[in-house]
Amino acid sequence: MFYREAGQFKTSYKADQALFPILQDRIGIAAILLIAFVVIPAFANDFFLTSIMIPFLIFALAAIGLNVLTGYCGQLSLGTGAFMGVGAYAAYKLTSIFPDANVIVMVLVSGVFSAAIGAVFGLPSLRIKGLYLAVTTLAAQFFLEWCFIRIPWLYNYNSSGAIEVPRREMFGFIVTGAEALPITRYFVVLCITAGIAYLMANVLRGRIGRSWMMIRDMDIAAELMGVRPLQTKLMAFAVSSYICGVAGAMMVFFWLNAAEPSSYSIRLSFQILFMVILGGLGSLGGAFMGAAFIWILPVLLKFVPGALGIDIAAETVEHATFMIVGALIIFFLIVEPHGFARLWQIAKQKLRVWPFPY
Amino acid sequence: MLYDIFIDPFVQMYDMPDFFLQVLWEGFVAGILYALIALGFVLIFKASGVFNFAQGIMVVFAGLTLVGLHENGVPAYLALILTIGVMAVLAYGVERIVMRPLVNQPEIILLMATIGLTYFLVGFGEFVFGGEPKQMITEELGLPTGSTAFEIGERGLIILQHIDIAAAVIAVVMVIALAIFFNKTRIGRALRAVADDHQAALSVGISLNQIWAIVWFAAGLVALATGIMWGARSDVSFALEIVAFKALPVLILGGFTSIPGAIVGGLIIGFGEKIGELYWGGLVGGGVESWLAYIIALIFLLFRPQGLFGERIIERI
Amino acid sequence: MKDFKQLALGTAVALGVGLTGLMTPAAQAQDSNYVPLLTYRTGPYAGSGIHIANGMHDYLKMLNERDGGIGGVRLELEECETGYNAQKGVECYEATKGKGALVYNPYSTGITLQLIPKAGVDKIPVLSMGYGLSAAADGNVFPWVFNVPDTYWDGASVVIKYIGEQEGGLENLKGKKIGYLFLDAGYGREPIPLLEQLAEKYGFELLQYPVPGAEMQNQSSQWLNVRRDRPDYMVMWGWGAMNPTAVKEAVKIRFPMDKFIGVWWSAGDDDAAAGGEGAKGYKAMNFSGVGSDFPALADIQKHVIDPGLSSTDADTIGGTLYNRGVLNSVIIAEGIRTAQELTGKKVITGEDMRMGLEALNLDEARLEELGLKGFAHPMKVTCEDHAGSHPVFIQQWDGKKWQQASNWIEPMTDIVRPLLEAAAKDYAEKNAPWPARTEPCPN
Amino acid sequence: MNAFVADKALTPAEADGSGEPETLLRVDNVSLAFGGVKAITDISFDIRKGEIRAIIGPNGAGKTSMLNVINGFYHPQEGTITWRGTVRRKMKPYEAASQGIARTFQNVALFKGMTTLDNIMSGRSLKMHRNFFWQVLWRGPAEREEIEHRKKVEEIIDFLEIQAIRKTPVGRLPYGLQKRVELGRALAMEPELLLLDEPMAGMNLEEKEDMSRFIIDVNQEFGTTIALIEHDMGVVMDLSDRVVVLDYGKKIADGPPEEVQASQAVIDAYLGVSH
Repeated sequence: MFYREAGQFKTSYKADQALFPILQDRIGIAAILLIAFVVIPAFANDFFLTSIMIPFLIFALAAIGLNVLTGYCGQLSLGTGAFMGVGAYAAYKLTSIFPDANVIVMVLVSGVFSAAIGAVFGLPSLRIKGLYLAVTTLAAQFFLEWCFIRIPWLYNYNSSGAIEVPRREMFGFIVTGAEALPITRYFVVLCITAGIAYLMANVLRGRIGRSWMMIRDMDIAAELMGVRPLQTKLMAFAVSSYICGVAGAMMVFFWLNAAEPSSYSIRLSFQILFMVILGGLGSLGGAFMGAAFIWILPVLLKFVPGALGIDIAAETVEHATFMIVGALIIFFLIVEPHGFARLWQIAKQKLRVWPFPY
Repeated sequence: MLYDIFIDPFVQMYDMPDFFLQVLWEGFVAGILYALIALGFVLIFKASGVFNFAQGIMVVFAGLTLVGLHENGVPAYLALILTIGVMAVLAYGVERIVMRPLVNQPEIILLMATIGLTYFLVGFGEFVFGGEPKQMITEELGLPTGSTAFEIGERGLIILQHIDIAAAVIAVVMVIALAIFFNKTRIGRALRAVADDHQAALSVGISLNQIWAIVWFAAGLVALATGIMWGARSDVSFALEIVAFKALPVLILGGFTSIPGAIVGGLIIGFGEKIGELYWGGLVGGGVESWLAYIIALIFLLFRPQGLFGERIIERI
Repeated sequence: MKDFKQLALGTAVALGVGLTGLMTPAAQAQDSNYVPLLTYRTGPYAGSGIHIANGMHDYLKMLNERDGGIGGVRLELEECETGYNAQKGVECYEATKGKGALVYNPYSTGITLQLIPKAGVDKIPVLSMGYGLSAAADGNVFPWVFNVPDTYWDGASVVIKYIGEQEGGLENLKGKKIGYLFLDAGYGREPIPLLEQLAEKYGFELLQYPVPGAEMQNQSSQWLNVRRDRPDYMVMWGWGAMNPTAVKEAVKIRFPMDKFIGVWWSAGDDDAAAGGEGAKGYKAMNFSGVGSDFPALADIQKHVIDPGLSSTDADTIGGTLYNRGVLNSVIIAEGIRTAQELTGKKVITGEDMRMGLEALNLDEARLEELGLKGFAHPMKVTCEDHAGSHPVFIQQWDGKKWQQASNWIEPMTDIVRPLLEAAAKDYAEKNAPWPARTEPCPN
Repeated sequence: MNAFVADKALTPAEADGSGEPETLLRVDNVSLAFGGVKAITDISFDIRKGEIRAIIGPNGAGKTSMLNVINGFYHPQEGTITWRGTVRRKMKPYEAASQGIARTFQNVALFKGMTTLDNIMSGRSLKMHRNFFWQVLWRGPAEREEIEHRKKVEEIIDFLEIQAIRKTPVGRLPYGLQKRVELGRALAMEPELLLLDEPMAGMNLEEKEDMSRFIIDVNQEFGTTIALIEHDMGVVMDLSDRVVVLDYGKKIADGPPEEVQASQAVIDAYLGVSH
């Protein structure tokens, strides 16, 4: 009823291959962009921007990165946290080596370093598959984490052992450092995330995206169709790590302001993996939905009782959060193993036939 | 530099044989503990194809329950029995609430579900027993606590902790008990049948649900034993969960479905890690233990993707 | 299954609704002083964090119950759980700063580092008592950060000085081997430059034993190394589950416990108790009182614990970390009191609080007034020196509880101070343009 | 339709109708073993350009292994394979694909998570060349290339009469249609040699007729050489020009259908005379 593609005819392959071929989807995406670019900046307070929107967008980007690798190319990785760390440390080094360069360019360039590292740790994927590969990516996770601590050059020999973000300006706005306004940082993060998401949507609907999915769905058949497995997998590792690296760099530059190696620990890897799985493997929209769920739900659980005047001890809330998040993860996996993306499709289906059940 | 890498470590081993033996012993004990955690993984993977990430937290949870009950005035042995009961309830609950609805899902979904279970157990365990680390009730359980020192020659000294010896003995007993269980009992045979082929097992009237509940319970028992041993070495706290990751490289070496593989893999990782850290770790500033095991496993995999005891994989289409 | 799906969709919708609710936080009442407490009672460091959190909470709560707050204004306390996690720390900060927070005590080096640059912007001081960034002691560079009574470099110099005393003079350290066991993170690495400098100066050999965070409970390699290297003394910079494990391992290899000295964060009662009988003799630095024999602690018992206003386990009162938390709250309370005196206001702001902390002068008489005679060394903050390099004592575990084992030992200020200033300068340069101090000095 | 009947001009030998047609692929004395188990023993045969060659034999005869050897998935321990007159070195499956060998699989090996359209588009992978940079931008060259190949894919979709399921994920299709999509995917590669592994297994009579028609059309209209494995003897005898019969990894007969049908060895193999 509300969501109907009947009557929308495509007259060219070009129109048929558009990202959002259906009118309602185009309206929907326009509405989301309007909310993101206009409504939220106009009405949100600092807490909403810094503690909800900025991390949500950064995590969504990281989830897109991991989704490229796991959701589209079928290579399970538990090293996301470390690849994000590579991006963060690379961006930090770049900004201190080139203090006058544009910080956003540096953040985008930093991804190149994590792409290279990611490709190196992707090499075993030619011989190792599935859960075995997942365990070998743990090698990347723990080894890189160790490097972040042990190579003082990476953190400019700071006595604190952490990386701290200096103040940088762009077009007269302070974009990084403590003085940067949440709204400025929000716009930077939003533009980068939305931009990369759009570019990835392009890659995923073309030849390269298809070759990743071929490897995922049936690697042997893909090879017999002329897809070079190593090249294709390494490219997925590199692209995925690039995106994760940019997300990691944004995490420290536009959100946390300072980071220790433990900020990029195995827990972060799991966090991102959850977002990808719950959002839906192989779905860009799912990455956003998964990030929203995994990041925002605990924040809500933590602060909403207080805001409503319900007095619960802080640690009880934390314990309850763990239990609820854990239980909901299992619940959603049982209900719909294909994640929120599939739930969304079901919802669309319902809207299409409404008010009839079928 | 080359000398430091290729010669000096061996010179050291030769110069201080007592110390080398001590290193081997520590490696052995660590290996046994890794193997015990890996054993829990293997049991569940064999029977249900689930890669149970929650095994680490089950170790903590079991230890915490035991100590927590004791702190609340339950006598040690009764607490032990009650904890076994709790693990049985947990196994039944997991089978009923998590495994059964998720049957036939891809392995990554099952993996995620066990991580979800991990979150839940972390919250639940802390909620019930509090987050502060607890001391294992080693003595109350009648486990030995002292140590024996062997003095060799002038300066030679080897110290063996009694608890470590007990850990080794208990591990061996558990493995033997499991072997007997698998080979001699009806349920054990059913379990092996399930491991071979779910469909075929179903068709000859084996209840998968029952088998799953049993393996989760068995894994829970292994977790309890691990929790007691590791708790006695440091203490029972949620930081232990991370140590449990070490079981993963062990599994890679031993294969996901092989019980002897878990033991041998555990020992290789245990020895490799200690020897690597003590004789070569210093070259890069030490603390390499956090990743050495994974790198060993990774290199190993590149040469033998099927694991130590796995059969050569023939790809078919 | 279909119902499940509807339920799932419903959950998603509810999530969205709740989200919009968060966009408008409740306004804060203006008749109280708001003190957020960033604590952690969960996660791998909960073992240490719980006692600190209890101590901090109970003392401030006691002031509310006994005196009706400070200067007649009640304190509004809010705990926010960080789990020692940097992400959650920032979240707690953002959630509470808008409510008129007076001061932050992050109890995590990682969170402290994140807050340091924000403090000056949001005009809320950071009080990292005996942790955090050592360089922050330079008040001219870091007007908004306070790390009384000591920095880690002070602590490291005290340890060496103490070891020198044991050996009959610092000159006797020549040729000795001192092992340094530390959590392999910024926290544990910070003292290394100072220790290296002292090693060079006094001719002892410094052996380093890093413990990776993930391996806190798996230290047998480190201690095997210790056995091989046979250091004369061991110094430890540990936290959370690392401490009890280290003590146990030391007992295991039969290291002489009276030559094993922990930093003040390795001084918990549980840490030492884990080693059982064998841990007898283990030493640690401390700057807060030992035991519960202080009138203020009795007041806590009377006004907070007995009426059931706290989750503190009564027999942990007087434990080292509990007392540490109490001392932290004493400094907060005195900061507020001083700020009230300086400004004449009752309800103060973060900026007033900064003045109050900078003018803090906790002398002998004041401590006695507070019912805390001998609980801490008198401490004074100046505009230049936000740590103060106050004396520290060594305590020793007698198998049951801690006993004071030395007099107050002055840090080697002459060595530490230049290092601090250089580090502060370095920080400001690396984070250029770092704002120059414009805040007035209340002294 | 002529869009993908490219360079299929008849060879001179075929054109003047004299002599033997060109040999596309030759298998000489090939043996393959897994561990101790011999899957193929000393087999030789050839595939001529433009013919339909059938490989038959009882279960476990080594037919699929033979196809796997031909497209480089298994490497024989002994023997050589000659492709268009050159002896082939040990190579990877994707190299076989780029030389023009396409195949379908015994158990449908479609990309389950992708739609019919994407599956067939995946057959065009080797023909598409826009690199990552253009792909990211999409507008311009990458989009043009995509549309150009989409047209060819749509031609295949028309040919196979599967327009209605264009946007359906293949996992949801019935078995018969999946087989058809798989054929479409192989055709999209515009192969020289098409290997079909039991294209009609599990089909009903009607579906088999459709599939037979497609195979003949492919062979005749596009001139594609086809080697197929099939159990349905009726189909094999009708379709194929020549038949090679395997049993226990050995070749027991080779020749035109009638000849093979009459061979005593073949009859024994199928009726199960003990060895």
